[in-house]
Amino acid sequence: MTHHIKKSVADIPNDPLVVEVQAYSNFTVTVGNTGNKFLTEIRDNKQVMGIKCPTCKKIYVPPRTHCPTCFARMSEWVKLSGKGTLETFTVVRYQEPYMPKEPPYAYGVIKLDGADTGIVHMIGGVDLSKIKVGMKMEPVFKEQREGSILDIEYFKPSA
Amino acid sequence: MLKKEEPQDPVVAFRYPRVITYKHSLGYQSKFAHALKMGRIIATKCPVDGRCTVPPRIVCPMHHVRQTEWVDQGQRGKLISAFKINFPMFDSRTGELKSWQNPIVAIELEGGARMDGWCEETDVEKLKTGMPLEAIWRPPEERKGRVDDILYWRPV
Amino acid sequence: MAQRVGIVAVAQTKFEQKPDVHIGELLYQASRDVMGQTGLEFKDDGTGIDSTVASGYDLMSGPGGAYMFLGYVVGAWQREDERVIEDGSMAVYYAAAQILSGHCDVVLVVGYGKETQINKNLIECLSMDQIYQRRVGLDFISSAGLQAQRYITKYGITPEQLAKVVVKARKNAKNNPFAYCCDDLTVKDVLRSTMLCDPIRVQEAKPTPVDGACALILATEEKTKKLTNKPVWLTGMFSCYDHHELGYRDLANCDSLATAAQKAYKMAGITNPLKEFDVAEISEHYSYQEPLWYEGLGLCGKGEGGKLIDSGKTEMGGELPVNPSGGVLSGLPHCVAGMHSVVECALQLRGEAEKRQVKGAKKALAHGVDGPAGQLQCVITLEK
Amino acid sequence: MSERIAIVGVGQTVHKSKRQDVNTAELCAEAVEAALADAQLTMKDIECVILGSFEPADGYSGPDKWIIPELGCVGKAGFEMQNVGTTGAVACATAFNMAASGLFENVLCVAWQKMDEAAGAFGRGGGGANEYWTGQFPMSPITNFARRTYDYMTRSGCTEEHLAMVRVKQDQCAQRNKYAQLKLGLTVEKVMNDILLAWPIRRLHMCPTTAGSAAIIVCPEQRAKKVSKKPVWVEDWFTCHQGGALTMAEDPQASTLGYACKKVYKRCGITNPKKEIQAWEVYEPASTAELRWIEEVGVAEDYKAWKLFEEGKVGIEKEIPFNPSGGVTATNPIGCTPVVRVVEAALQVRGDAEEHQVPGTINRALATGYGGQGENVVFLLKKTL
Repeated sequence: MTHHIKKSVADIPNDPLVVEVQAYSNFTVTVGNTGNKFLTEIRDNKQVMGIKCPTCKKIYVPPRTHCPTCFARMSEWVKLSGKGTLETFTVVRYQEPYMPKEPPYAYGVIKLDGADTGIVHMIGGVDLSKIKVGMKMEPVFKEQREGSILDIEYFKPSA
Repeated sequence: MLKKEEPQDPVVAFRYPRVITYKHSLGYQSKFAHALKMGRIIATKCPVDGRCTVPPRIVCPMHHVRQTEWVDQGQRGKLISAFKINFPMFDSRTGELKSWQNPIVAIELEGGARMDGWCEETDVEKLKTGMPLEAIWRPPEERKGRVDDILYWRPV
Repeated sequence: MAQRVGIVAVAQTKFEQKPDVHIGELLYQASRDVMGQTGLEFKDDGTGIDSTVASGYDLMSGPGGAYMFLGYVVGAWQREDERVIEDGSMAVYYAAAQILSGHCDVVLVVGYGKETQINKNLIECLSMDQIYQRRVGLDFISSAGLQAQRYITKYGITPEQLAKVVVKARKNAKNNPFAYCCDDLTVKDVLRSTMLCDPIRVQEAKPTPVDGACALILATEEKTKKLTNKPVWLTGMFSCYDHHELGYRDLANCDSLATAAQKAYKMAGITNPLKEFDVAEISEHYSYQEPLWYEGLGLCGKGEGGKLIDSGKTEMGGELPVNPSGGVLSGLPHCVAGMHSVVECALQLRGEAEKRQVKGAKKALAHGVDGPAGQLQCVITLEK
Repeated sequence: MSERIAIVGVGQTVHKSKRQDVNTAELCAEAVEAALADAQLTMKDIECVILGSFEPADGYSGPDKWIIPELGCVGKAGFEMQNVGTTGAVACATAFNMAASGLFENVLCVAWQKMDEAAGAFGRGGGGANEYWTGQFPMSPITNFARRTYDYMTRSGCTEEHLAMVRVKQDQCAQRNKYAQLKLGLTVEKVMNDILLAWPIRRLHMCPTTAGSAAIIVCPEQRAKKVSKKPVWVEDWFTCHQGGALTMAEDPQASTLGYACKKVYKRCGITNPKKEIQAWEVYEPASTAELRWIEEVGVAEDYKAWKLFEEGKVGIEKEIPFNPSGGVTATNPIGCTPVVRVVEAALQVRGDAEEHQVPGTINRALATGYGGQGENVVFLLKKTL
């Protein structure tokens, strides 16, 4: 291609640009049989379940299929009251698109009675400034439940 | 392969759409973007072997030397290969399935750099290796400094 | 360790917001710096750099991932080019393993971060499990908030003690020309700043966004001696995972850090870290992490982190200056932090830390962390 | 190498297009259970765990954080590796390095992909050299291999029928592999009449999307001899990446496989690979790639491999036992696929591949990982030291 005459590039600006690009993806998250049982019990029976390690004898909530420390397969389900003690909490005061509600709101680790672990969830039904570590907590279930951890709307201090 | 997803028991699985916004700093590539807005294609040139690269690269991959020289690549090129996509593909810019009528062509530009583009001619059978193509641009006001500012490559 | 791994050269860029610079330029700048210092290039005949290990989350650098530019920018075309998707300290750890295994003699380690192009919180949130913790919207900041609350409640750590951490970091950073945030912040200023995520205040969290890169070259003992007259040796290293579910652990303890530290110290023959180390660079993304990590690292007993801060032993001029560079609280990108710790330790041991130099430093402690509430910890010990 | 190392245990899940009974972490645990059982070790023995996953198809940024506890690995050392398609291969290489370093006695390497969860992960992969390209052209492995194959056909003069022959061979192999996903009973005619995706690539030519996981356990020499009756020795490996140096437009045949093979052959003193290597597990994302890969690994002359298929020389009991497992066109959990190659190569060396075992003694096997636009990782496994 002989007719191409090289043009000067001197007239092209050099100032730095920032371009915005959106990357979309769609995922379908499979919960698995263990998670399925846990979430179905919450959805259908408002029942919080723990799973027990046959070797460590620890009861985990939310459940896993294998014990995180000894890799034993767990299958023994234990019914829990859902009530527990607030081990720690935090109040979120910044906003992000992935948050389930408008800040400020609180998260807490609720150590469930009868289980060896706590569960992380939102705290509601209480003035944010009145949340105290050690409070007795209980779950508040949504009316319309779809089989998600968000079927528990939040944990509130027990009366 | 992408299949249309069947409705599922919401407990077994739930949908999780995700969008991430990137604000890419173009840095040394900015000149390339400005050139596209002006309806021009430019490439970085390796000082060792003179190879031109589009998209521009900060260093020559083979010789690992800084590429500071920019070379105009002209408006024409010759066709290297062409193929048509006959299936809808997930478009990560919109999150939806999209179909394309035009073939994708690889072009060797007059300045020597090679790049991808869409071809205006939709019949792949008519596209032959080595045939000359010219760039058809979007109107200046629609250009965004991206490679798709070049609408099509048209057989000359 | 059967043989020693040495640090031959280190480099870092200035850490700041750089919207006008392409991420590849940052990498090129840092890697070119160490390659220039040593005169090494990538070679396939064993006379140059054999391999590169990078660290960084792929989703941080763009939808296509960092592979799009990383390899060729540092010069690793058709060479070993691997990436650790963790904090930079783990990349150093792996690079050292590559050398110890005999597979490579000279390895280029690079870490890069470009937080200005992404919502860092969102990417970090994507590390949380999808089924429970991410669904309730938990991310690294709120995880840290939960950990901080638990820690200060259990051990009675005071807000003033935590504020002192920030003041120290910013003050130290004034001596570091590469640092992003350096000022004369006071304890009062910190305590007056707005609450981000109780009990963490805005000033107590890592400044973000910030961009930058660092690089280092590791080599076998023999090659290190040939390549530099100021070798720094990696004497011990270990990484360790903790539980992911925050409720599965006692957040006031950092068991994984304690394990990592014990194993690394054992390799290095360290028994009393507070006495034996001359300088430490640890990754505290939030102020509470510094005293908590002190405890995990065995610099003090459980619950005594606050007291150690009060004692001033970890200030410049103290028994064990921690973070003379200013550390993460002075602003370091995600995934670069731990590698930066190693780089700074190396500079200290080489006596090249200029105004932030700890005099006569012979042994140093570097630490990196990744995951929610310090789930994955890495400890690296260094010696002159 | 300061320590010679061996694979003492391998495990993989039965690969399927969909797994609704497990989540990603549980899927990994299945492979780990299998590998531990194979090695006759327990999780207590494992000191270090290396993970690998192709994150864009995972919905995570650092899925290791969530997956590690499911593997019972809390309190153990480790980290996660990633390098697009070669992720699993890099994870293997990392595990090999960790074991050979003398730092650990028992290293576990786990990789996975649960692609039934990630619609459209491919829309983004293999885009090109920077953000200008990504998303602006629908580049995917399908389009990349359409281009590669088109170029191959032009250069070699082979026809679509030859491409179909390759696919049929792979299917014949896969039918004998109980872990493989696609077992279709294909004929050349069936392949040639399949849906055209991008000429000359038909749907059957492309790798499927798979939910699967694989794990290997690596030990240094002394330990390997103690715990295993049939250790598979890792002779050498080379992770040969090109880091986006070339786009497909610039070189449709861009590949580092030939270069990587030459390098490891030289280091291991291999002069006649066809004779000295008895089993091959080479990562071909599209069946048509196998033609070029056979040439690049040094078994056939450049652009002549299609003749071998015409003459029926490739197959489990044939002269060239290429991909006896059925390969990637039968099973492709992306990030995990290279680990499956290593697992299959190790099974061949041990003589434990059952139905799809290559006859005779397998002294040496070669496995590879492929990713991006021509990045390759090569592993050589050996029966004896």
